[in-house]
Amino acid sequence: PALQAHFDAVIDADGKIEPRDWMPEAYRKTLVRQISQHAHSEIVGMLPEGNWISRAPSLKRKAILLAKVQDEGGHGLYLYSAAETLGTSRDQMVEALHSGRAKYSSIFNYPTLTWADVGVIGWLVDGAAIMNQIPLCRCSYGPYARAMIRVCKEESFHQRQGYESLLTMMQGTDEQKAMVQDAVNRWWWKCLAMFGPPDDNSPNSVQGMRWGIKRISNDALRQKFVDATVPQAEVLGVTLPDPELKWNAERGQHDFGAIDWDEFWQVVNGNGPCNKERLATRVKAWEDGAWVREAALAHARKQAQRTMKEAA
Amino acid sequence: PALQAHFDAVIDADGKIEPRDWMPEAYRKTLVRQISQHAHSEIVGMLPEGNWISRAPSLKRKAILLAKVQDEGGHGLYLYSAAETLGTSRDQMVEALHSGRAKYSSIFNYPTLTWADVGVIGWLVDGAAIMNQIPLCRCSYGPYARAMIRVCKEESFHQRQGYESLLTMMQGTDEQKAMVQDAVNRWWWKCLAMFGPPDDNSPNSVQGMRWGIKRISNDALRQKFVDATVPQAEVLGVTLPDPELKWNAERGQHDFGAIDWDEFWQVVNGNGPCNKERLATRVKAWEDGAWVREAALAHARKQAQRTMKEAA
Amino acid sequence: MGAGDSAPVDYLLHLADNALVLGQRNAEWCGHGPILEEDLALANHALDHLGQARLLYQHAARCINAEPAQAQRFAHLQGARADGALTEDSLAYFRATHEFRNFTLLELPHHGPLAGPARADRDFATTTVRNVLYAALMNLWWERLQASADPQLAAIAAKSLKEVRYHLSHAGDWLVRLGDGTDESRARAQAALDHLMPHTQEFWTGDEAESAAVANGTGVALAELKPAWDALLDEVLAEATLRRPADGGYVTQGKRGLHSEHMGFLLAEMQSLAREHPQAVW
Amino acid sequence: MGAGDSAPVDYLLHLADNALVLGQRNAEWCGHGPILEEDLALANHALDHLGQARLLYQHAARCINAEPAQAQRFAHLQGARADGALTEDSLAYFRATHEFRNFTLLELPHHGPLAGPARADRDFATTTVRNVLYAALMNLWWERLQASADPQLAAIAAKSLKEVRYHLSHAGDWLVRLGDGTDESRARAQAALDHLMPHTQEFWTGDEAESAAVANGTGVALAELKPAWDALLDEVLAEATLRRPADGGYVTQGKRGLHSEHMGFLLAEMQSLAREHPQAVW
Repeated sequence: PALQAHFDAVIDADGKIEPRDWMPEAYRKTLVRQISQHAHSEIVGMLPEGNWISRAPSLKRKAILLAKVQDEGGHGLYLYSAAETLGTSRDQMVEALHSGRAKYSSIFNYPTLTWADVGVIGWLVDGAAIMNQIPLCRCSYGPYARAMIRVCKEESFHQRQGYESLLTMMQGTDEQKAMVQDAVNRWWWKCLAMFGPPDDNSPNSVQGMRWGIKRISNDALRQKFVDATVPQAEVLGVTLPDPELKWNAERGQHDFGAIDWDEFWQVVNGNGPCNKERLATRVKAWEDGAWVREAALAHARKQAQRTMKEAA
Repeated sequence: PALQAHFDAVIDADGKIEPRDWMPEAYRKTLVRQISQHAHSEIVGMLPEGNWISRAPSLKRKAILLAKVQDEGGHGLYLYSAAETLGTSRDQMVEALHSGRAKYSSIFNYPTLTWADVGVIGWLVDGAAIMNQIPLCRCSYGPYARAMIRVCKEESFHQRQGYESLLTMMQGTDEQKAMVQDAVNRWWWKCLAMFGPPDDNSPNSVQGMRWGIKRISNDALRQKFVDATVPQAEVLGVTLPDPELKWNAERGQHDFGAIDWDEFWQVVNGNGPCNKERLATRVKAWEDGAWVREAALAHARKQAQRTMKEAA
Repeated sequence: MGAGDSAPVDYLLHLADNALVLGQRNAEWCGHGPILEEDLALANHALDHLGQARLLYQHAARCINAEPAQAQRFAHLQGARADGALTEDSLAYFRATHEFRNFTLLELPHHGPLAGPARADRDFATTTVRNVLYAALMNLWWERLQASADPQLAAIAAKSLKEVRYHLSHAGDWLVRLGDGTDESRARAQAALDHLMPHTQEFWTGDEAESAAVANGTGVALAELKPAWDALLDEVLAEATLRRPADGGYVTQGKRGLHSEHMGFLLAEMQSLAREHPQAVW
Repeated sequence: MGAGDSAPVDYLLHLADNALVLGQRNAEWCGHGPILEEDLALANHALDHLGQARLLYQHAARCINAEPAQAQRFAHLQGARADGALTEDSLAYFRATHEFRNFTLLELPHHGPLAGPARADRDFATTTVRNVLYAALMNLWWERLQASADPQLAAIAAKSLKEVRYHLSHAGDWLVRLGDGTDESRARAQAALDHLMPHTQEFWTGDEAESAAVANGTGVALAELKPAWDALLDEVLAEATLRRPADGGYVTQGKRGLHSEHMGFLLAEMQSLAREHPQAVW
């Protein structure tokens, strides 16, 4: 009770909870789930973009993409570390992912069908992720907030590079322009859904806001994203595939059409184009790599024994 | 002794020895080795050409190549069957190949580096093989001779198709012409070596001729091949890479340069570009396929038991 | 519904792309099969499919060349033209991934679900299950197409039907051996079936090309064939002692040009040499 | 031996192709590595090599553009030109297999000897052994090239040397873990070493490009580096408790454009999109 009061006071003052602080079990559990799933998203997210590393059409773009995917892996590492401060382990988190108990961002359950998808993912998927993550930089849990600051900085860079790649294509050949427009048509609605269900359908959000984990509502973030992105699309010269999208002068925001939540939930629940492939690929990498991890362990033990012998 | 006399009489009369006939053990062993190695050559030979099926540059050429490789597999089947009439089994022969005890034609230890290699293999490798095999159609051992007749017919067809493919390329773009000439440069000398070492270095040939297995000497076949091929090269418009190659009016045949027998023996003995790859690929196919063969066996047994139960 | 109408170009391309892509996949076993006889059988199937693809592409090319709107639609395909006219090779080697109209089922590598750049051994059970699922469909589909108002398509159907009867019986026999063989073979066959069955939902969804073909009497609404396909499948699965997976899951859209991540890699390899020499004749 | 002479174009391309091809292979592990940290390490190595390749290709392109005979020699490379001039991408994406000058060692897939179209899992031991063999060479080679009479090459060497010191220590540490880890890891490492070691014979054979580079002071006769390379290798193999294979066997010739069957497939994938849009800027 005194601990709870102290905890509440820190939260109310927009302070930071650190690993050594007392926290409600539900707060800890929520954060473990959220942070680890964020980490899983970064790792699984390496796959749709990694799909194009070998075929990147110029050395510069290959380097940019490889660096981006490497950064994403690095983000996964920071986030796994942040989650570990809450009393879980990498092996436990990976096991939860591989068994299907833990989720990852459903946006990565779609295939990257063309090179333009890579640029669109940078522009829109990273763009949406950043919009989701900037508020998390003020998250009440210290390690998560600090990880988010590092992640957001790098992801802003990725977003700019993705957008720049699209800009180049939109000044290019007819095939390149068509490729970009086609990619936008396929990804736009899925990116809008990344902000999660409408506020009146999001029960978890309330508690999240009470704990200083969630700062801004799904719908508010989604609206911000649309308003930020529309002018970017105009500069690019692409049409966002929504006939109802238009500026509403009264609201001072853009009106936009209805998201297909049935499709969203289908995919979240396992029935997307790539769900099985993404998870199976991660499981295979883990299982195929078991002998490597065992070797590292065995060698470390041998080294430890040699060191002890020498000390003796 | 009476059996031996009968055997010798058949051989001397250019007759046929059939599976039920008595034959010297050495004759049987020689034939098992030769026929099985011929079969192995057909099977391993599917690999260098099979390398280009997925990338054949037109649907017509893809079909022709696929049919050719399929025919080669079929030749392997005929030949394994012919060898089995001499008291060996497919499993034993495959084991001999995979363990390295049995050999296959060393021409298949070279890589197919370009599409033109496929046409050149048809023209020159099949051409040399046909020249080696036509005399075998009169081989004293019936099953082998009959297999050879079928094989030669199909391989003549393959040779014409390979040649026709090269003719088309030589009437094509500069890149195509260069590709053909480069392939010829790489394969010519290796094809000359296919006829085996010079007669004065071929101790096995003597016994082979005594038994009606080998009809014409290595050097004689090689000479025939050169004489047949030079005009074909002229029609194609390619240069055979031998500065010493020229018509010798006195002999009524072409003179040609010296073959690098050191390189030949190095490759025969395991040190070619693809020896390890060829054998490892066959071994992998066999090992990876074990569960399939076991399933077929298990199912056949179940079927047999069901049949017996029904009959009972 | 005029006798002698051609089937819609996209319908012909759908049929052709199915045949080409499956032929490409089956041919990958050449030299790597579990038994020599099966190496040859798969090569034979691949040759049959390649032959069907060629006839269909040739027919499609003639249709495209003869109709200005279609010729315009494919004007960007400059490779492998003959005197300016589109050929079978223009269609096979110079279209981009999104222009291919094959069922996604047929482009998958011979193993369980994995992302595009993953590497794994080829699995004969996956190949066998896929061949059964598709051959069962084609038996019924070619049979109906013998009555197509498009005479070329009807002729192609008659020829192809003979071939695919053998494909179905051969692949079906293998599925029975695997399903009712060893524990390992059954496990592999069941896993392959669980993986591939959802990809067959795409057979029944219909699309604009199919509707147009049905409208001019040249084609068939595949949904009509589902009961017979179900019956064929249930029969062979029963004999193979395999469990038919429940319906459901993502419905693929390869026939609309929305492929898996595998299609791009398949085409990159298949088209590489032709695209390197776009004006060459082979 | 003029100060400021450029290294021969073929020498630069050999160095660049080595870096590009190994970078391409190491990048294949991205998302598939045995440990997340190693996924990132391999991506990092690949990025370093890609960076080296880019600098070398850019330098080579400038040399080619500046010299009429070379420009003529590469006139057939029409893709990715900038205002008619050759670029790094023209060289990387539009040359044919036989024009690439990388050591064969670097183009091999991450598994034991198999024919081109075979499919198998990726093996981390193969990757590690290859990286050690090559990084050991590059430590010595870049070190000498810091004194190249070609100032651009000397600068590239200085930058690359820092990177490759880390590559060698990282890969060497892993080779020790694998060799002196479990029985399985030792068996895999030994098999990889037995497979790959003969491919290093190509390092020492010299060729016209190397001779020309030595002649104008821009390059190094690699044979001079062999004793030091042997020493580096023997040291890490001893610590890894691995047996150094006997010398001998086929000597590969990738640097002369005579590759394995794997190179064609690597390039088909790598170049596919660029070749599909040869005039596009990305």
